[in-house]
Amino acid sequence: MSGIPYLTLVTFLPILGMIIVLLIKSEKIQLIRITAAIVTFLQIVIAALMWSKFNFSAAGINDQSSFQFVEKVRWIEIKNLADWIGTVKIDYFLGVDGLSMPMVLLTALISFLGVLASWNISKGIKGYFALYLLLDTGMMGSFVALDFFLFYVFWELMLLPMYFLIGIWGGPRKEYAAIKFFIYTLFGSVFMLLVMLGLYFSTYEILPDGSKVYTFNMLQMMNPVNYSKEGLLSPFNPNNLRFIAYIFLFIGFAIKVPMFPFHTWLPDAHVEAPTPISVILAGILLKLGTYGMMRISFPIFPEITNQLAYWIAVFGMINIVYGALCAMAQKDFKSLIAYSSISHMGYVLLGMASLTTQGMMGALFQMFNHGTITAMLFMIVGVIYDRAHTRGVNDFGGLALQMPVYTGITTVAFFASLGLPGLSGFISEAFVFLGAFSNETIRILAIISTLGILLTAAYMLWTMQRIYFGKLNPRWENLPDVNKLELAALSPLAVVVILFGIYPSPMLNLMNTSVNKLVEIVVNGQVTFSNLSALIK
Amino acid sequence: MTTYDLIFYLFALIILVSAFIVVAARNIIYSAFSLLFTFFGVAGIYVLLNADFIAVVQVIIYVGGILVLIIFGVMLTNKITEVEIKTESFQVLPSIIISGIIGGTLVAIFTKTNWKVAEPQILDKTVTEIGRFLVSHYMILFELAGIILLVALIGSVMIARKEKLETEEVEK
Amino acid sequence: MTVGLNHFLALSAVLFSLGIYAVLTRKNAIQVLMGIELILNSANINFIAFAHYGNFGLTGQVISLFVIILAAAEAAIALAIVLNIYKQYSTVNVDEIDGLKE
Amino acid sequence: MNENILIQLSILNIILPLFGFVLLIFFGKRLPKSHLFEISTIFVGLVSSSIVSFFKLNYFEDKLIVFDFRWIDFGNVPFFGNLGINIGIQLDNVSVIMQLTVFIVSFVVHLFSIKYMEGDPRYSRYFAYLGLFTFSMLGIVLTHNFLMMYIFWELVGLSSYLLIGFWFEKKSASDAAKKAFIVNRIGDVGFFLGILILYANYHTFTFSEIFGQIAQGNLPFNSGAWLTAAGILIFCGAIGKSAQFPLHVWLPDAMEGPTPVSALIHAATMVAAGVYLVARIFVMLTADAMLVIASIGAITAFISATIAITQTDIKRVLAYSTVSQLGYMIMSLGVGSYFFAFLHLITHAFFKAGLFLGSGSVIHAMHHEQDIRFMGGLRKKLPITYYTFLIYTLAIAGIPFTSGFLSKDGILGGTLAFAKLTGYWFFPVVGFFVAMLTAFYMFRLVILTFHGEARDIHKFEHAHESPATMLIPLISLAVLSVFIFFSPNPFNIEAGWFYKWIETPKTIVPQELAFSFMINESNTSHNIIHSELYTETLHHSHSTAMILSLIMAGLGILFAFVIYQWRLISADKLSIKLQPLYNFSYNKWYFDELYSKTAVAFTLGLSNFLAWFDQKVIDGIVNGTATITRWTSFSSGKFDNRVVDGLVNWTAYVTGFFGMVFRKFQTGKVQTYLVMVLTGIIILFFIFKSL
Repeated sequence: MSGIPYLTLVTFLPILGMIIVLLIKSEKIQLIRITAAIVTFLQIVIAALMWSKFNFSAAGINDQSSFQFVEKVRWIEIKNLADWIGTVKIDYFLGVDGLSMPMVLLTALISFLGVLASWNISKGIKGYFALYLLLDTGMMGSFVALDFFLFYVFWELMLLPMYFLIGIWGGPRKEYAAIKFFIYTLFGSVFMLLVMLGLYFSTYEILPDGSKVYTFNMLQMMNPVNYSKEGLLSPFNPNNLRFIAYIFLFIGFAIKVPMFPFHTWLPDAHVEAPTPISVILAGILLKLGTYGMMRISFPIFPEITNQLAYWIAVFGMINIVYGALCAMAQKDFKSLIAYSSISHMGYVLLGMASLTTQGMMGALFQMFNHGTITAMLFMIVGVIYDRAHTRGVNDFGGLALQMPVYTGITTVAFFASLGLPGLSGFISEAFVFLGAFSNETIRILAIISTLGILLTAAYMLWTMQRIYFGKLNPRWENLPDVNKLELAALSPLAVVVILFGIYPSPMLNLMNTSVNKLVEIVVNGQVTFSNLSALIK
Repeated sequence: MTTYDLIFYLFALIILVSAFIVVAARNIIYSAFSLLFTFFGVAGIYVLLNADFIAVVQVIIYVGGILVLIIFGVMLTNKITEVEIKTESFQVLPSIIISGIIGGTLVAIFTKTNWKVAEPQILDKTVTEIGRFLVSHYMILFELAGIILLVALIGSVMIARKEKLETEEVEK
Repeated sequence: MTVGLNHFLALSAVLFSLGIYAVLTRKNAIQVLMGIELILNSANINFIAFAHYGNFGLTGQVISLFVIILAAAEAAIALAIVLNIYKQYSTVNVDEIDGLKE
Repeated sequence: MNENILIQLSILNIILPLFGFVLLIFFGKRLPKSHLFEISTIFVGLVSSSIVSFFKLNYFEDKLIVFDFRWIDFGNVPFFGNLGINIGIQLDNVSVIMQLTVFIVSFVVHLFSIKYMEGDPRYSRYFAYLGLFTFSMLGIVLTHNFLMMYIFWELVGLSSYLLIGFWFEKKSASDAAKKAFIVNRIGDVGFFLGILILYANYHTFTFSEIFGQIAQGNLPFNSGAWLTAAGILIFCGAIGKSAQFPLHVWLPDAMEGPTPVSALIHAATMVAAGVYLVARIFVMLTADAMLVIASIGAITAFISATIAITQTDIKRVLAYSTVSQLGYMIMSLGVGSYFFAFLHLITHAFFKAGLFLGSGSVIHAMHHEQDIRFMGGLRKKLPITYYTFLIYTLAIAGIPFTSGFLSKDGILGGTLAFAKLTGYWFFPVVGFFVAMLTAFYMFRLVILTFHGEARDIHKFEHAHESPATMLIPLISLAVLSVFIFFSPNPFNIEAGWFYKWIETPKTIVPQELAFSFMINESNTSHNIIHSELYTETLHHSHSTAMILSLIMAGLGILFAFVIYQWRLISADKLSIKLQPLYNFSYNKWYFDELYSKTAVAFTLGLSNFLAWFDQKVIDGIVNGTATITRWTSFSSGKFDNRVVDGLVNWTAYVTGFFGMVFRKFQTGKVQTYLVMVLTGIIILFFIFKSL
């Protein structure tokens, strides 16, 4: 490790911001907001710097030397006190590769825009921004952590601020939504914790002096050589529980995605959460589920991933079609967008399950695009809700006459969401289908999933028509168009959406080396993890 | 049985009995006073473990500081004029089980584990050494501790005072 | 049976569970605090015992020193809070302060 | 003049309208005359595309000029090596002619719109959308790969959506826009799946590479059935965009958009893109696929022609006639007569755009009255519009000396030859019958609109001839509808340059999958496309077709005059006599009703059901679990109270312990929570102790 610790900076800058915010008197509202904005903006600057220094040909995934900006310091070490504990050793191990770099950029971008969208939060501003910045650290940390324990710590770190942000600043049924979110995700993390400990007690790391210690290092877990002979989750153990562990871990992540049938917390949480929190939730938090699968489940359990890919794709398909159909029936603008999120995350699942480069790349890019597009959609809902204090889709009409700029931006977001070519959503969806269709076993699922394209177009345009077209409802004659602040929050996203729709290579080149490596690991993993006899010497 | 052992058992007995009273006494004043004995006992144990400086610190801070604070707290929050200052317990049964299991397991682990014990060394100049440690190896922690104490001092004053100010405002 | 590391550890374990018991059962906040002090003391005994027998030099003692410092800070703040609660609710019985229920 | 310059000019042509679009979207309101800028970009494009066509057709006649670059790189894909996606453009004779056509029509429509749209509050927005459309259409025309084709395919869909819904205050307009987009999407999904089949096998989108692979006998998934499927699925895109049965329902509704838009998008260019697409994939169509395509085309031509004869809205008549003519072209491709389909595409683009602009002129004059029952006698008021309109009508009816005669005659000849060789007599029969219907309803339209007495005196009084910027487009398109631009001999297209340029490509489908009269590329080295038998049959059918089609057209015109001009048979009485047929036709064969009662109702019902299911059942299970947990804890608490007093054994202890914990699950007391936490720790400890 040398030079500037970019990842530590980018991860803990918000914590620093939180401390500053806490030191500011709660009456100085403007100062608090500006501090939060500056901190998150600095985050973007650092992320952009990292992007510019990123080595596009380094793969990462299971090889520490090709990770970038790696920081590895012994964090917790307990010496060999007793036989059964052994030495406990946990690293502060951060690094990025092509899988996490896009997510880091996304997190930085959305966090900053989320601050702008939070400008008109009116109660408890100090607490709000403090929690918001804490949440930011949790998210960023989860994306850059390479030690499972550290990952888990960041993962849990997100829960608490989210709970309060929904529970205090939310809508009428905020307590219900917050508790539901909290218990649901906690339920998922318990599963994850079990698998984490199971893996810990099955993997050895060999120290330079030749002694073996258990390890939380994800990269070590990806290599079958490091497993102990009798560990519960060790492939060498004929009675291992890897299959069950995979399902547990998958459920843990699937709740976050959220995957059918674990998705019901999402509409509630979205509808009750304040706009910027919905933006964060949909824009970043959901990605953690699929990111976790790609970063942890797939390379650590490649043989089971191959076995279950079909079922992941089935759930992806259900998410796509089911989410779209449910969205069509919603009367509340926000829950409509929430269900559309479910539908769009289905593409990510489908793409991952194809186990092809195109599909995975599509999935990863869809994660990024869904982050930007849905963030935009929720901000759009926020704009209208701030003005009209209602979100009923049928309550509006003719807003295109009253708010032309707003309608223009909405058009971009809606069409991006329904996958119009030239906007970023299309590229990722197309890739997902390219991948899924190339895989013979899930080809039929890909064909059924194309229904999603159709249904998305149908409900998006229907919504568009009901809210923006037609005669202006006289009730809304005095609604002002978007103000400068809202425009500042929305237009960067619109630019990103259009830019990556026309020329996605800057983002795709970031990913392709890593994605290819991941595909190779997963597909070959079936062989390496099944023919273990060769490894035992 | 050496004298050392004897002294250990003595202190252990003091600690356990007084701690039990702390825990079980219904009258809070009794608890507070038996806590005094517990602290003394622990200080004794420290001495046995060749930690004379810590023992002294224990007596000064715990007995002189914390305990006095606690007794103040008791007196400020209970109407001392009422003769019976009794407190109640609840969820006794599960707590007994839990603490029993925890204690039992801990004892079991401690005794069953094969600790890699080294021959105890007797150090003479513990105070000097600790002092040196504090300003060299643990300097940041040491300063942090100072800051924490300062913050705690100010913080507790603030917490206690703020309420008063507000009530005054209300009265006005 | 000569007194060794195990004895100290056992002592601290028992003290610890007594502390836990106090924390769990007492209704009076101050007694809960006392329980916490007991737990801290048991931890300290552990530290020093290991330092003594485990050949770690003085590190254990220094750590326990910090624990004592923390305990002092914690006691001060906790009592301040208790006083505050007393003003607010006119009671220090923990079971009556159940604002978390909502 | 070398190839690079042609490529650069073509790229410029694509970019220019986009530039106009961007400028107008952002600054349209602030710069009052900015639409002129957009029009000038189109004009520059027109000039430069003429240059491109001239040089391409005269100097690089047989050359395929390609320019591409790597757009997306997949890197070193495991098991496949280096993959990526190339995009780029190709210039062949077909694409440069299409490019020129698009610019001509686009330019005259722009010109026409200046006055037509004057005073609209979103004037600049209108021109911006036109620019976007022109850009996307050029993308379709010039692309050399399927992906870009699909991308621009959807983008023309977007501009069509925006322009149909241009007057979105009207519910009917926004409904029509939505319908157009969604119906098109249905076709596009098929198109996309077709592309996926090809990509999954060949890992490329480029036409030439895919066709090269097929020509080497490398079939998708090693089966001819998949090749047929790919062909039909890609054709689905054309079904949507070219409004073929059963997805034709959107086009008549699309007439809600401004009339010049109907001329540009829904008559001349965008809807013809489907035909263009089928022409592009013509070489890979198997016999089965071609039969499907021909059938769809014939059915469409027939259905829409029968609907057109009873419609009363001037634009709807034209819309159904467009659908019918598109069906002709599709049918023509299906029967293997590639050249005539393309010829008809070009000729139809000019005269149909003219018809729409002419109707626009009428509507403009009549103050936005579109119902032909309230028109009549406009010949005197709008002479120039009338005569140009008449020329277009003659062209569409297939009267000699017009361009329409050349192309339509060829198509009918093609179907005849096809029927003779394969025995499918269905196609020529439908073809000739539709030719008659076309002549009939077009002349009905002309007579009702321009001849006779004025039926709405008030509006008639105020009608006046349109200004010059609207007449120039009409006249120029009328000139372009004359035979001379396509062939010096009005009765034989083979004498013309067009025939020389547009060469039917040789099929690449393995011989056993293709029609016997098509010759596979691998079979012969020289330039023969069809078997000799076919060429001969076509030659024979030609004269037969010419005579027959003239008779049919004459009959149609005669009927129209008999019924509407001379009123020898009363139209009203006729409609009463044929009441069921009349209603069936007037209500467009009840397609809209059928769809809204089945597909739409089913989808909406399903979505409502699933939303209910989601909220009540799935979420119900979640909430139910919570309730059950609470209930269990409550009842076990009760149970505990009763039993624990009596039993002092270990079981009771545990029950009591759990009962206590559960009952106080949410007491709000920190200490209870602590009890639970510690219990958890203990349990976890004992679970992991064994590890």
